[in-house]
Amino acid sequence: MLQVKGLSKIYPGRRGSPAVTALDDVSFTIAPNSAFGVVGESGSGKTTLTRCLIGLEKPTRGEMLFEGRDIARLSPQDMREMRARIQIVFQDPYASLNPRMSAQDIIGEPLLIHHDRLQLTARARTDRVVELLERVGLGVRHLHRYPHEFSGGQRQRIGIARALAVKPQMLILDEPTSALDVSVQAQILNLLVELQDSLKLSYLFISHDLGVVRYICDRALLLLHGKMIEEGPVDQVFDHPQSDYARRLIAAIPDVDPARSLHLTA
Amino acid sequence: MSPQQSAHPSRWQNWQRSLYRFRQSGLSIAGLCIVLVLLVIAVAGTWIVPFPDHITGGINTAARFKPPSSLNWFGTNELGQDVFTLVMAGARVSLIAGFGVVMIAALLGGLIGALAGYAGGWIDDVLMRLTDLMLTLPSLILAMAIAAALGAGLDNMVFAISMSWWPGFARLVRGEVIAKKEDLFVQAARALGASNSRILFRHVLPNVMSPIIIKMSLDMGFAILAVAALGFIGIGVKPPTPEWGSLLSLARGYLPDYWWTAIFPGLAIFFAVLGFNLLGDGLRDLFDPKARR
Amino acid sequence: MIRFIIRRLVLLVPVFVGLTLLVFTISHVLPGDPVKLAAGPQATAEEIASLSREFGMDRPLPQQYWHYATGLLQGDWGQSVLTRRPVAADLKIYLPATLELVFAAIFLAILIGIPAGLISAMTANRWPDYLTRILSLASIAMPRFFLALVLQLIFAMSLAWLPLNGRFPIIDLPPPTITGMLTIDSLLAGDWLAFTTSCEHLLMPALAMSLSPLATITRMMRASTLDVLQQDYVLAERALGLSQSLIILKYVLRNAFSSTLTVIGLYIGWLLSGSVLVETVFDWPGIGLYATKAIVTQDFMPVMGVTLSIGFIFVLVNLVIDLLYGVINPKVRYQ
Amino acid sequence: MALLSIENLHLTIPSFEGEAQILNGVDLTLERGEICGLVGETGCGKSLTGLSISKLVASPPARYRQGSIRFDGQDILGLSESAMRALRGRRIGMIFQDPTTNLNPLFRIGDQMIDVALHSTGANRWSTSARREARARSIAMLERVGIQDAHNRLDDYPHQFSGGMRQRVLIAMALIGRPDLLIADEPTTALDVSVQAQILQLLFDIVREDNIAVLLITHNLGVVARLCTHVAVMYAGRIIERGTMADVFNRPRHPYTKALLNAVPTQKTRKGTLQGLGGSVPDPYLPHAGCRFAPRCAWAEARCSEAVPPETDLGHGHGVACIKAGDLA
Repeated sequence: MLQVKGLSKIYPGRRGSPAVTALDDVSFTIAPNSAFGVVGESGSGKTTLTRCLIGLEKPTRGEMLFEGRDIARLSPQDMREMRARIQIVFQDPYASLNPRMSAQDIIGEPLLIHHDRLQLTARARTDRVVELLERVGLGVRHLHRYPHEFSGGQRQRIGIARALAVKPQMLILDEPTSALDVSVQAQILNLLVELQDSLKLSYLFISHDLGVVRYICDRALLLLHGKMIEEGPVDQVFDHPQSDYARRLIAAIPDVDPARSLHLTA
Repeated sequence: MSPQQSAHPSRWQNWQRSLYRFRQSGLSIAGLCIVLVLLVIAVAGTWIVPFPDHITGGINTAARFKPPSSLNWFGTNELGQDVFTLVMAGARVSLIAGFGVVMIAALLGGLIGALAGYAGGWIDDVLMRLTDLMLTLPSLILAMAIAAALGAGLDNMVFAISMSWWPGFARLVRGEVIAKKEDLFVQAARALGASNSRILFRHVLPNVMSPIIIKMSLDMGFAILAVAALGFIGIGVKPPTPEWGSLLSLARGYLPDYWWTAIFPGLAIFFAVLGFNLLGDGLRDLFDPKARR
Repeated sequence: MIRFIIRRLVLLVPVFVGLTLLVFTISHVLPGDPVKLAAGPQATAEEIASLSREFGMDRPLPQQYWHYATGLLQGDWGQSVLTRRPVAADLKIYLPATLELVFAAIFLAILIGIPAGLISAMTANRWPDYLTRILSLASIAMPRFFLALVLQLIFAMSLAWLPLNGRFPIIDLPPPTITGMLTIDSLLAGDWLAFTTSCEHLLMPALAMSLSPLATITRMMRASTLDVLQQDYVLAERALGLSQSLIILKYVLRNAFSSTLTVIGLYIGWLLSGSVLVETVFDWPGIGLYATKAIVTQDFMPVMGVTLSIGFIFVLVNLVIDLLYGVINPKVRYQ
Repeated sequence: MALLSIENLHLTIPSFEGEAQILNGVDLTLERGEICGLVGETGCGKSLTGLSISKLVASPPARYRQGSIRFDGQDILGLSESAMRALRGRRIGMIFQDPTTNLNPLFRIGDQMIDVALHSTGANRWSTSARREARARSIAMLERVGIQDAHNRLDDYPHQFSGGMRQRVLIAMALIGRPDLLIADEPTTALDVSVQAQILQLLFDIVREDNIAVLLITHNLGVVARLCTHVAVMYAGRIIERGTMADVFNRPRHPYTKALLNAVPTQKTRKGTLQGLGGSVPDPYLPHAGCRFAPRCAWAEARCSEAVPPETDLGHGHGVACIKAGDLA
């Protein structure tokens, strides 16, 4: 589905400050209908990776082959068509929805943008939006509500519905649940798992929470300052990490296991 | 329940809460009333005024310098004209001029600001350097120079003032557009493949409208002040059309004994500007409740 | 820090050049022919031609600009077509008068505006806050020239506490001019009588000019204080037990003032350009009157001189404000 | 007598929509040396409970309807502002979530620390000897929380510190007055995982060395498991389960605690086995009879909605506010 080879991104230093290497020779492949996790702390380059994949930024080196075609070297027209095939769901549910648009407009917008390909009538678009709302666990009564009338979890569902509108093959999920409460996060994670099976989607799941990545993904990649530290199946990466950074990071994760309390281990 | 029915409660409820906040502040209501009264006078001025002929230059020298009385509420001036009539007629000139300045400045400044803010890069630098230069120039002297060169007259004055007024809007719109441009929902739209124009007009500008509207209502007051200032220095509207600034300037010579010829045009300017300021303040709270504690 | 200042000074050069270019183009683009006006209605074509040659009006615009710009550097700000007096000399007389007025007005506005804004924010939604808010809204709406008239009417004409107009009574002996600002010169000369008389003359015009900036500074100070009071660090400071007065006077004041600073810079430009309004009411011999006389006769050399001088002062003042901002806000300093 | 004891605390805050019932009868006790995790999701009132202890909730408009907060025998709610200030910083320290906004950007770290140090000993602000002593104490405290080259760093500005470093400075400020109680509201939420682990370790060391009490307010169950000795689970303004961390995490009795623990994907949770929790937090503006969790509870019965379930003690401090607590193995 997606092959990334030797991807690097170097930001030129401005006015004397040194150049910053955000991504350094990152390579991985995502098989169709599979979930691939990218784990890293702030400043590890995971956001840069996302921006390159959806064409908001041009990489300095390397290729991103989506079904054989390199995203970085697409013509604007092809890029638009590619954008319908890869969609993104952002972390912050409050900022990723236009406050002045109703749920119907938000979810319906991609159908409008890609109207030239989809040729849907207004009636068909509304039906599609209602269908999407129900698929993400909301309903027709939410059609005309505005973002400020929804909870964090509901907004994230709208974000997912918007991403599914043009029937993409791949979803990039940029820390979709880290801004949510535990119980709401569980609902969204289950929704994502169910959607992956029913719609045969492949996921690129970005998060700093190893528990969540382990729950959703089949394979995972660990980033530190733009370099790939670990890569492989989830169990192998988390249970038998090679580098000591990975070991320290995994040990630092506060797992809900009373046995690992500082009071016992100190 | 069909989708349309469910639309009304949410949108109406949203407006109901904002109106509650607007009503809550007495000042904004006062501002709204003053502005409405002004509009009525400006539109229906010539019909409801006691001495309509005075507006077009008619004089009544016998009744010179009469103090305020039941006949002449604001007394009469050196030509025996009823000051109340002139002040009422002056409202139309000031409102039209003020509105003209704000509209031209908002459109011109808004366009330049949006372009600079959205395009960024060298376009932003060039446009903003020009705007900053215009801002450093003394606006009133610039307006005076342009108005004097083009000759007296309402349209020249409006053009002159708006030439030095648009940079304010340009800077506001640029700042807002730059702030909104980085918002996540704008990036989301871009990731969806939305075109630049769609992003600008469907996502960025609607979320930038409220500060622009607030500035327009505040600036209406200040534009009226600028028009009156030009009139006061004698570069304003050609007589005999009555204009508050020139009325005040003429009346200066007859102080202190015929004080009413000066006080009432001055108060008219004051209340007009106050009305728009209060309205602008009220709108700011309406749109951005966090602003006022 | 010094590198920061030098870089900003170097950046000023293009701004000054830009200013001269902008002012030159505007004044030449405008219709109207000062030479014909100056030569008088009966003047023959020949006299007008000789006059325009004398002032170099006949040469192509770029040449005129070059002549004007190089002249500026040597202190030759051109000549008034009407009075033939060098603009530079006039400016030396009239500019300090306006500057004295403007700085007095800003001084008053800051002196009263900052504490008023702070108090009204501290007593939010109680009577002092409402009173200040209404007063400040009213003072912003008050036209300066109308206020000047009203002050004159009350304090000069009926109560006669203060002189009606003018800058210094002709009969008294003015102090030796050093800065051109009477109040400062009389202080420097230690002439107490001259100082009091010049202050008496300065009070009303300065008050008339300062009301609007005073009100805006109060509102800005109130809004930024309220905003600072909501910041997390204020709650953290209270949680650490620091006293309310210490928090307000030390920690909140500096943050609130730093955001009000930029408004003060903008207002100096606004005052400089609007000084003519108050000057006409009090016959205050400043650049406002000088510019208006020149504008009416379309004598654009003095107009350019006044506009440029105001522009330069505005740019310099804002530079000082930026440097002050750098002093208060360390992050800016290290950029 | 407990260092801190909150009994039946009710707090309401009026707003446009009406009177929001934020706290509906909070009971909590804390001893020295204990680290109590106050856990709950957004909107359950845990932060306001913390702020109330230090009397930082502006009332008006907020109003404490019932209940009391006693710190070392003193009734906090009755204290005057100046008496309260004598406690803050000296007896009760407090740190907050976002280190980037909790330090005044325009002042050096030293400015604030010395002011706090002077306040904590009540020394005269203007005497140079007091200031020098306060500066020395500040440097010692900064070194203790792990900031190297402290005497130089004292003159640096907040933007010259990393997120983790800034949180250490805030901890140093909170502890310089040698308080007996430290209230930490989401202290590690804004930090990266590796930095979070260091801060948790720091808090653990300090509690052990100074034997102070810590009230850790968080929504992260992992952090509670790692650091806390006791835990109190809060839902809709009330503590519905409390006890030692081991008891509550190994043998949760309240349905909400069970749901929370099951909702966290751990290293061992397999795909699809995660049980979400339906519904949403009750609206604080609506009056409510009986157990507020009933509408979302899988084991709810009719009697659950009749009366507010009292807290029953299941043995050595493990209290549960649920009438079916006994039989929910």
